[in-house]
Amino acid sequence: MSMRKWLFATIVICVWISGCAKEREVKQQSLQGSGFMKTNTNGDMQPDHINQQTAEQAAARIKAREDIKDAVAVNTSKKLLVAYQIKHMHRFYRKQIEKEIDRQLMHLFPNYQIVSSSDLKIFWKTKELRGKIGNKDWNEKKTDQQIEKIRQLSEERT
Amino acid sequence: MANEKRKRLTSTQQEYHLFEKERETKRPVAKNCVRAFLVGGLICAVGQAISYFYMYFFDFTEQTVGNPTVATMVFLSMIFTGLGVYDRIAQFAGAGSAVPVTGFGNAVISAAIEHRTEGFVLGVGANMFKLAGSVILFGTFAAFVVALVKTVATKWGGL
Amino acid sequence: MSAMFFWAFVVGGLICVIGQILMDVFKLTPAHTLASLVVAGAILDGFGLYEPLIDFAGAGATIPITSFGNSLVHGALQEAEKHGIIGVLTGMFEVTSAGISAAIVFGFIGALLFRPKG
Amino acid sequence: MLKGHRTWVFENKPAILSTATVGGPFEANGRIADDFDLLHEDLWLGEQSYEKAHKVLLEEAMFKAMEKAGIAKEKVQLIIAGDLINQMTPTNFAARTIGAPYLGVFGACSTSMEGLALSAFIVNHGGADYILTGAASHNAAVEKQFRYPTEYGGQKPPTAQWTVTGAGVALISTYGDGPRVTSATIGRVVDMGLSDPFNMGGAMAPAAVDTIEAHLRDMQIDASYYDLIVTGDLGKIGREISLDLLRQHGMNIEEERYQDCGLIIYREGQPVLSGASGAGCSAVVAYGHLLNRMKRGELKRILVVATGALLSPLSFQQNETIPCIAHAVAIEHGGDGP
Repeated sequence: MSMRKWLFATIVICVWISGCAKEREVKQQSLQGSGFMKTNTNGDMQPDHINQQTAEQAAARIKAREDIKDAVAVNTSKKLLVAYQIKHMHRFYRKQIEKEIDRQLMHLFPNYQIVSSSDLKIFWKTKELRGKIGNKDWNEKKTDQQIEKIRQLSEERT
Repeated sequence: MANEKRKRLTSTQQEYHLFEKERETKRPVAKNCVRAFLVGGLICAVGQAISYFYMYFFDFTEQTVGNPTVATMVFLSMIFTGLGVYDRIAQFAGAGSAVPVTGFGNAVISAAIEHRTEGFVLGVGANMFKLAGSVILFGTFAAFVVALVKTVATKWGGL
Repeated sequence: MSAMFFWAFVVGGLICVIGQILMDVFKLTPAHTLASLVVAGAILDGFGLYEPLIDFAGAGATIPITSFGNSLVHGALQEAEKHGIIGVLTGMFEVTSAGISAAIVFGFIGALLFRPKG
Repeated sequence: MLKGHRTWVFENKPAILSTATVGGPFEANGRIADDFDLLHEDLWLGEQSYEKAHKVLLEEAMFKAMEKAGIAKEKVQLIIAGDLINQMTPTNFAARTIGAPYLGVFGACSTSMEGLALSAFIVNHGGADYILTGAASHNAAVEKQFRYPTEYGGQKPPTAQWTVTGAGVALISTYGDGPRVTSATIGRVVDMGLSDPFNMGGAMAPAAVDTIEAHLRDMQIDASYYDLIVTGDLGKIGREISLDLLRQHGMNIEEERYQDCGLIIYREGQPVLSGASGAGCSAVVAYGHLLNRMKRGELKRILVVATGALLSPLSFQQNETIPCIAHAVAIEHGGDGP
C-alpha cells in the first residue's frame, strides 16, 4: 500500500515538475527573444534598410486597443504583417477581435497587403523577424519571403 | 428508465431497496469531484505545456498544435497504462483521468494489451475498440447530425 | 502565458468534474459518460460555443474528450463548405484523425511491449 | 437424507481428509497468508495467459490436496469443481490434467459449497470413495470477463469488491479422519431486484439470509449451535445488511459469531473497497483459514454459507437484475451432529 502511494506521489510530482519545467523553459526562451529584439532596435539603423514606420504605427494602433496585450509588426513596401496577443479575458471573443482588427488595418493602411494574426506562434515569429531587420545583410526581399512564410503558417489548419 | 424499472418490482423488492440503500456505502461525490478537478486540471495543464513546447521548437501554430499534443498525450497514456499505473491513478482520480484524451487512449490501449493473449488479429485487432468504440460511434453520429443540420440551415434556411 | 496554464487547469478540471458527476450522481458507466461528453462537445460546436472555449482555455478544452465531438463537427463543416452536403460525410475525420490514429498505433505498440499487470 | 424442506443430513459423516489452498501475490499480503499452502509472487504464475494461470491455480491445489492426504490421483473417483470463467474452461482443463471423472458445477461465488454439498451427498450414499471438490478464481481473468480490461482506468465505487486470486480444494471421503461434513442446505435463487454489478454484497445478502433461516428451520436448531456462521463474499455492506435482516426476522445472532470470508482474507488498508469476492474467496478461507482453526480446536462447529451472484456481463447490459444464491454446509469437529 505504502509502496503504491509512494509510486503515485512520485508520478504526480514528476508530471508536475516536468510541466513547470517546460513552462519555465518556454518563458525563458521568450524573454531571450525580447532581449534580442531590443538590442537590435536600439542599434543603428542602416539607411538602405526598409522603413519600418508603417509597422511601428500599426503596432502602436493595435496596442492601443484595450483588448490587446502586445503587438508587433513588420512591413515591406507592399506588405504589412501584424501579430498581436489578446488579453486573456478577451480571448473568448478572439474571432470577432480578429475580424475587427483586420478591418481596422485595412482601413488604416489601404496601400498594403495585410497579414494579421493573434496566434502566439505567429507573434513569436514576427518578433524574431522584426529583430532581424536591423541586421546588415538583411534586405527587403528576405523580409518579403519571411512574411510570405509566416502568412502560409498562419493559414494552416488541421 | 429507473422509474420504469422500479415499477416492475414487487413491494417486497421495493422495501428491500430502501433497506439496502440505507446501509450502502455512499459514493464520496464531493471528494471525488475535487480529485477529478485536480487530476483532470493537471492533465490539461501538462497538455498545455506540451503544446507550448511544440509551438516553440517546431513550426506549429495554436491552430495546428492540437494534433501533435494529442498524439503525445496518448503516447504518455500508453506508457502509464503499460506500466500498470494508469488504473491506479484512475481509482484516485475517477473522471479526472477518464475524461481527458489520455483516458480515451487508456481505454484503447488497455483493451489492446489485455487481449494480446488471444492473438494480434482476433485479440488485439478485434477488441481494441470494445470500450472506446462507443465514443467514436456517438461522437461521429452526433457530429454528422449537427453538421447536417447546420449545413442545411445555412444553405437553405438563410441563416 | 501563465494565465493560459491557469485557465487550462480550471476549465479542464471543470469538464472532468462534470464527468465525475455524470458517473457518481447519475450512475453512468465510464463508457456512457464519455459518449455523453462527446455528444455534448459536438452540440456545443454546432452552436459555435466550443471554439471560443478553446481560444480561452487552450488545452483545457482540447484535451478533454469533448473536443473530439467538436473536431468531428469542424471537419464535417469545413468539407461541407467546399463540397456541399456530401462533405458532411467525407470531412468528418479530417480534423480528428490524430487522436484515433495515435490511439490505434500506440495501442498496437503497447500490445507488443506490455502485458497487463493486473 | 432429506430433513425438513431442503436440507441434507449426512448420517455417514463424510470427512474432509485434506484441503489445499493456493493464492496470488495480493493474498500473500493479506491477513491469512499463513493459512495458504502455496502463494505465488507472480500473478501470471509463469503462464502465457491469465486463464492458464487460473487453471494452474486449481491444478496445484488439487495435487496438493491429494499429496497431503496421501491419495494417488487414480483413486479419486470424481471431481466436482467450478470457476467463473465462461464455460468453466480453467476447471475443465484442470480436470483433464487429473483425468478423473468430472462434474463441472457453476454457482458463481457459491461454487465451493455447492461442490462440497454435492460431494458429501455422493460420498455419503456410496457414490464414490474419494471426491475432489473445489473452486477457484483469478482476479485478472475474472475482471477481464466481467468488468473492464485490467489496465483500464475505471473508478470503482466503494461498494465494489476485489476478486480473489486463489483456489481451494478439499478431498472428501467416508474413510479416514478429518472434520466432518454433517449437513447441507441448498439455496434457492433470490432476486431482490438490484442491478448494480458493483454492489454484489447488497444483492446477495437476502439470499444468504434465506438459506441461513432455511437451514436452522430445517435442522430445528438455534444460531448459537454454531461457533461461527460464515458467509461467502458479502463484504462490508452485505454483511451488515444480512445481519440487520436476520435480527429483523427475530434471529438472535452474535456479531462475533457472524463473519464473512470476504472480510477475513485481506488486511485493513488493502485497496479492496467493500471486501473480497470470487469463487476462490469462500474456498480459500473455508478450506484454509477456517479448517486450520478447527484443527487447532478454536472452532467446533461452523456453518459456511457461500453466496453467489448469478449474473453475466450480458445479462447486466440487457438490464436484467442480479439473481443470487447461497448454499450452506455445516462442518463439525469429529462430527457429533445434533
